[in-house]
Amino acid sequence: GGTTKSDVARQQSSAPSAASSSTANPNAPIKQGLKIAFLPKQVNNPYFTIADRGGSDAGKEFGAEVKEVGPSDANASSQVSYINTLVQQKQDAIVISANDPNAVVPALKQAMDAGIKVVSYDSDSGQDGRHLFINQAGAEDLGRTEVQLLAQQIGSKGKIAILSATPNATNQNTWIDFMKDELKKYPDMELVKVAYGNDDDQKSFTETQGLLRSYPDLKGIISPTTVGIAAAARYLSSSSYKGKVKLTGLGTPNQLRKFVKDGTIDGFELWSPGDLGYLAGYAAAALASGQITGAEGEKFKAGRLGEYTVGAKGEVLLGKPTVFTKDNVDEFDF
Amino acid sequence: MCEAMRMAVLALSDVSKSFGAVRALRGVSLKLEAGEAHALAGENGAGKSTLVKILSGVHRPDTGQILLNGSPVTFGGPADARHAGVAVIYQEPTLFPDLSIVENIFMGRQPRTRFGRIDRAAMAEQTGRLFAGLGVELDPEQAARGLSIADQQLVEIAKALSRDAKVLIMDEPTAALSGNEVARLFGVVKALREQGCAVLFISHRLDEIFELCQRVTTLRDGTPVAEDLIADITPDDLVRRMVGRDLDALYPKQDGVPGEVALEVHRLTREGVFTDVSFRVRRGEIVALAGLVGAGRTEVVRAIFGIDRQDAGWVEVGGRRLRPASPTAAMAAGLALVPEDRRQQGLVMDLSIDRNIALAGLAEVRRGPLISRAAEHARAQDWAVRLRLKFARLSDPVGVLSGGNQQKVVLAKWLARKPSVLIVDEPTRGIDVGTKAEVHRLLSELAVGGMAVLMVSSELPEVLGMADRVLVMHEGRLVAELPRASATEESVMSAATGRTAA
Amino acid sequence: MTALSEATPPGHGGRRLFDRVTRVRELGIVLALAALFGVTGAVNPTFLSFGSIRDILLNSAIVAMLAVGQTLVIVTRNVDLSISSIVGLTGFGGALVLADSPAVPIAVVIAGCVALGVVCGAINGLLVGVAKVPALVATLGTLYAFRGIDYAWAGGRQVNAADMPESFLSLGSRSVLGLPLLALVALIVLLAVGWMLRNLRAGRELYAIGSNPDAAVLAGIQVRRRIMTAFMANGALAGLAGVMWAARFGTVDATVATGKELDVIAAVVVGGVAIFGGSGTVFGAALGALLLTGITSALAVLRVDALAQTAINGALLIAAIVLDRVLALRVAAALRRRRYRDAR
Amino acid sequence: MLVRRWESLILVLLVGVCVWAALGVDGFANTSNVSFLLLDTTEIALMALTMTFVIVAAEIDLSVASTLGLSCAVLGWLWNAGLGIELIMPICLLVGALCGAINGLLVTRLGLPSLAVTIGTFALYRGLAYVILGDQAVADLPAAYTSLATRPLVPLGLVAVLGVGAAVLLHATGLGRAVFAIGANQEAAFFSGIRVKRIKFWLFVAGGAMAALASLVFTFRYASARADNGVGLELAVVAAVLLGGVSIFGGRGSLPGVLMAVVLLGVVRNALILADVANEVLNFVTGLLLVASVLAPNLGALWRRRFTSQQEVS
Ligand SMILES: Nc1ncnc2c1ncn2[C@@H]1O[C@H](COP(=O)(O)OP(=O)(O)OP(=O)(O)O)[C@@H](O)[C@H]1O
Ligand SMILES: Nc1ncnc2c1ncn2[C@@H]1O[C@H](COP(=O)(O)OP(=O)(O)OP(=O)(O)O)[C@@H](O)[C@H]1O
Ligand SMILES: [Mg+2]
Ligand SMILES: [Mg+2]
Repeated sequence: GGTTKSDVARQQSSAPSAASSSTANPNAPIKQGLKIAFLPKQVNNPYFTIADRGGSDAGKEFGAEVKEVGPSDANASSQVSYINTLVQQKQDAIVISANDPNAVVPALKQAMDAGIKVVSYDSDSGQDGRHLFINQAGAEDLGRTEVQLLAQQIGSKGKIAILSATPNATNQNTWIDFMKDELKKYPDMELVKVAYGNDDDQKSFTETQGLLRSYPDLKGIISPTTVGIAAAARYLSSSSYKGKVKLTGLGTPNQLRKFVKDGTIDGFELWSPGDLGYLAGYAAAALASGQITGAEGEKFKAGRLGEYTVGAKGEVLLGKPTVFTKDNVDEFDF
Repeated sequence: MCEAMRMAVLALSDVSKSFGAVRALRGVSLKLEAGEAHALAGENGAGKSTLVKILSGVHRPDTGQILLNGSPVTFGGPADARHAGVAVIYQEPTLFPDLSIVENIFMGRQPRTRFGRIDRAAMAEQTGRLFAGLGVELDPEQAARGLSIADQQLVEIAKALSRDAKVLIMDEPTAALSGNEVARLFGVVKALREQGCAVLFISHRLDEIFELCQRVTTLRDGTPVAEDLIADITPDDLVRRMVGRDLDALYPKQDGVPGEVALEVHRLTREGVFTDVSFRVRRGEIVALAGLVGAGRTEVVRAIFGIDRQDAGWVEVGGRRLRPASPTAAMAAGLALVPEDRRQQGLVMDLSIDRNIALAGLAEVRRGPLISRAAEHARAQDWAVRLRLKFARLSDPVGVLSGGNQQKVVLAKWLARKPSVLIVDEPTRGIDVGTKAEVHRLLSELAVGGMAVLMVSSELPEVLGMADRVLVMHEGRLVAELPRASATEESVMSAATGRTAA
Repeated sequence: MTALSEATPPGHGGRRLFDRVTRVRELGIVLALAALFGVTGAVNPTFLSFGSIRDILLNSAIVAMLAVGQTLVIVTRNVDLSISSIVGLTGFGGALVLADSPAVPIAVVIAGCVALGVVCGAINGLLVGVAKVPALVATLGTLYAFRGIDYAWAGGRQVNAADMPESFLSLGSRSVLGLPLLALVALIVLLAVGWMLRNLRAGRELYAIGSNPDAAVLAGIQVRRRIMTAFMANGALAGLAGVMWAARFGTVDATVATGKELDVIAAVVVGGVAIFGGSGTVFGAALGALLLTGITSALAVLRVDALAQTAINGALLIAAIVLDRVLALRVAAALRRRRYRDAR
Repeated sequence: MLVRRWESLILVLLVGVCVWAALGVDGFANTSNVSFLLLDTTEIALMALTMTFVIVAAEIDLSVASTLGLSCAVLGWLWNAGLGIELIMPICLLVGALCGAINGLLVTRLGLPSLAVTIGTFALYRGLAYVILGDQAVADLPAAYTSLATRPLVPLGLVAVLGVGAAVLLHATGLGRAVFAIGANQEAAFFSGIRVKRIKFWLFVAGGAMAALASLVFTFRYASARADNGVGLELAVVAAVLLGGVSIFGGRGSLPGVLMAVVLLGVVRNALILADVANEVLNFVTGLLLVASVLAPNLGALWRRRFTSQQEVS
């Protein structure tokens, strides 16, 4: 007896969905002195450091006070206490990359009730816990292009594996689903295993080794996580598999420059994390200034990046990721 | 001998030492001379061990000086005293349980080869010689863990003797030993003394003082009361100096009437330790379990009380079989065991005196589900007075008590339960003569009052003075049962050494 | 166990048995290792290939070195939880210096990292040895504190392989005499520390301190100094491990080695080092490290479901401790029975 | 005596920090913030209660956070399977107790050191959580419960009731006495007829069950059941217990001290975050607090020793 899953489902379907009642004024100027807080998954993580720096660059442009706060462990629950303190501090907007999309929702809802605008970036929170999601690249796009990249490199043929972060990483799991789907188009490519390096150097190393040992005829590895791809590249470059097993995925040019040049990696992709933060900063300011409310079709200007349109479910797409190869990798510094 | 000419190797001059409110030593002077064995006598808590610890650099005196060869020195720690040629046997063994006996003996001063490497061969060879001299039959490579108290004491002795010390200090080295080992120890110590070593000896066994020493200093409540040449005084004089009054009979044995069987041990065996041990103890009876060190007496009483699991046989209390390996069941049946190692097994050093006494009877100091502090306190107060415990406050941790007073706390803890069968393992180890008589009277009274008492003791006079019957063990077997009338030093010793079959 | 039941001349039975028992402790791990390699090799022969063995040695080198250092501390009845933070600090610091000041010779950087490790160890040693803060508390504190310094220093920066000189990175993968350099370094450290622990007074005194701290004072051992030394040596090894980490992984940021302290302690414990001090060898600890990294590698190779790996890892860890314990109990029982037979 | 002094030290520190934060930190002294910060300590406080018993008994349990994770995973899995939440909750408590029982059995029956055992089960239980729930996150939990858990009165009431109960149990009953005795000298406790193994076993069981209870609070509070719930919480719990004056060697400590330490840590964190102190400083301060709290009394002793020039050997 008692309350079961189906009870809850029934209740929810009958409950009216809360709609934002306020209206947007596209011509409102961006308010001065806005207080915007970036809450990344983890501070001291180089990726987020770059992204949040993009955010504070944006802040400087429109005269806002931008700060970065957050836990040092990428922990689902530790973000919640930060959200609560941000509410106490009466920030105008919170820009968050959620460790656990569900766990942060109740706290974010309270923040929204307190009049704080919430933008998620990089990793979305539950839809009713934010006004906008700045999507670095369509999950579908990323998943499919990575498979396509690898397919080019190995001639669309052979066994491949994926080296992901933790089994619970939401982003990674969505991308992997699209990769699997895209792979249906390549009948000669076989995904033999999804390994998890837990975003830990040592574990990623060991997992890469394990993949190569247990599948001696492996042709390629996709690692859609920066820690994983760096570890895998490092291992491959010092092993006899260098150049024979192709590696692609998501990484920063600085991290992988050496490996692109020495032939370990032919190509990999990533969006610009700085631009992501920059855009999120503008989106937050636009919300806080009343230019937009987060409804589909609204438009706002994001400084040097130009104009963006809010898509379905409050998503704003940053743009297509850049593919980095030997030829262009030196043009980037992040 | 002219006083002025006495040249002390190590001396204390007007030393005082307090621990908080407790004044352990007051204005003590003492001279240890080359070639002389000096005894230190005094009741429990008189300050003997404190004095030892000052001489060995563990404590620093509050006032007064230590003189080495006539000139003042400061010992910053035990290492300094050691460098000055002072070897110490502490009252409580201080072994490293994980290390082998050899390593224990040489720790901190292992012989080394030229490259600084430890010379194991030299260590083994020296240990062999030492053990031969002391008649110790332990395997030097064995780990010290699990050694009986007596064996630990022997290792401590070997450790101190191996040092070629100028001063040898022994704080109750014989408390756990039986006659044989004591004789051997004295042989070695006498030889050392004759070679010019100064000896400080502490014991509550007066006969030992009179056998080994030339001079005795008596402490009472931390104050020196007398210094005598042994030749000038009698044991009774010494007792009077220590206690401040004359003592009654040392073994105040009252004759009780044995009642029904309270404890029956039936063919108890624990492989490798003791075999086929059967005996009975009746109400109103004191039965002594005698034997040489290592005969297995402690192991037998441990198994009876359920500390160790027996491999065969059983124990009955009041006609009912005990569940094996359960001290709780044994206690419920009315058994009590005063263990031989009070520090490890008898007491929780960090807990206060009253809590230690209540520990074996937590169910008896309750009001409803909660512990009553008042009941706990009353229980402790009662027994502290009866056993003449020397303490500052009942809420002090038991660890600050002197050795003998700690032993009294263990006794109090078990007597407070009013057991029907009391097992005491070396009940008077480290207890001063005055209290010893007290404990003996108490045991005797309890027996007369209908308690069954099983006493393990390595002190032959105690065994002969107290027991209604003597059971003798040899190498894990019961070899003789001697009624009080026929129990003599000779008969017990010959059984204990295995010379006669039962 | 069969080796134990063969007849030994009476009188010396106890002693020989004792020798054997001590050897059996490490033997248990060796057996476990053999089983691990045997089973995994049977399922997937490539696990036993030269390259694979080389990888496993490389993987375990850093943990093994940390385990050796940790053993020094644990035998004194202390523990150092802060090593992962020391590795993080020195690993990131070393990499940063290499990246920002290419003029500094690599040898100087390595020495600097070791020195930094020694300083961290000395702080622990002061807290534990002199100020008498329980080691678990003190090093739990410095675990947070050192990592805090590391974060502050890094400020979110990452040092990448491209930023560091190739000659440094190659230290992480180069082989000398067929053995990976890092494994060789770990082996030399292991042998040296093992020898010192067994044959030097200082080494034996560490065991004495762990076995009975009070008695160690009475025996005139310089307890404070020895504890300081143990922590500093451990810090030095952690510092060395930090540079090794940077050379091996190439990409380092402030989070390097987070949480590795439990792995290291697990290795030490599996290696038969008593957690309450006084007994155990560095060889056991190093074997423990090898076993644990071996298990991780084997699970990866055996195509075990990724989600189940953590659980299996934990189960195997417990199995190893239990096995070790059961062996020890049986040996003790055999010892008692033997005494019984001798007595008859 | 030491314990008394310790508690007052922590209390003084706690009051001091609160006064400083109330005066100097914007947004600290208002009910919603205080209830947030107290709410945030709920799970740690719950687990610290039983951890105190375990550490006083001279053992340790590093697997509590993993037990919490496993219990969350079981909850999510059963919920997905369609079971009623009122039925799932007792099952979770049972699972937690079972985890504790495994720890307890390994420690008491095989005589293994608990540090080693619980490092093993730390990995095992977390691993099982992943096996059970995999990479799923279960979030559609009944609102009745999730809102209950975010209302400060309910979780805090739970902590208060259990806290008082635990304090009475530890400080005023025979069981508590026995636990202290076991921690201070296990052999002497055994010789006194205390059932050392049995008591230790049940302490571990209670620790596991309490972790499961904490997992329920956690799950409902965050409305999210995942296999990685509560990662790393064990160190926070141990740190709080140690800061509360419990001796890591057993035999010493007090529950009020521990609860005050839990709150102290929570207040310090909250105030520093509110004051926009960087995360690295936060870590540093946590570590410093831990060391300093033990160091302070010790330094006093060191100082005194300098002057009375005596070296104690206990
Ligand atoms: N570390 C300490 N702290 C507080 N008091 C102490 C300490 N050590 C000894 N005392 C107290 O000092 C007094 C002398 O103790 P000491 O151990 O010297 O007696 P003793 O003569 O050796 O007695 P025994 O014959 O029982 O061994 C006792 O009252 C004891 O309680
Ligand atoms: N826990 C133990 N582990 C291993 N051996 C032990 C243990 N306890 C005692 N022994 C050994 O068992 C033998 C019997 O010891 P036990 O203590 O029973 O003798 P005892 O007759 O009581 O002598 P005493 O009490 O006078 O030392 C001794 O050789 C002792 O070294
Ligand atoms: Mg004494
Ligand atoms: Mg005995």
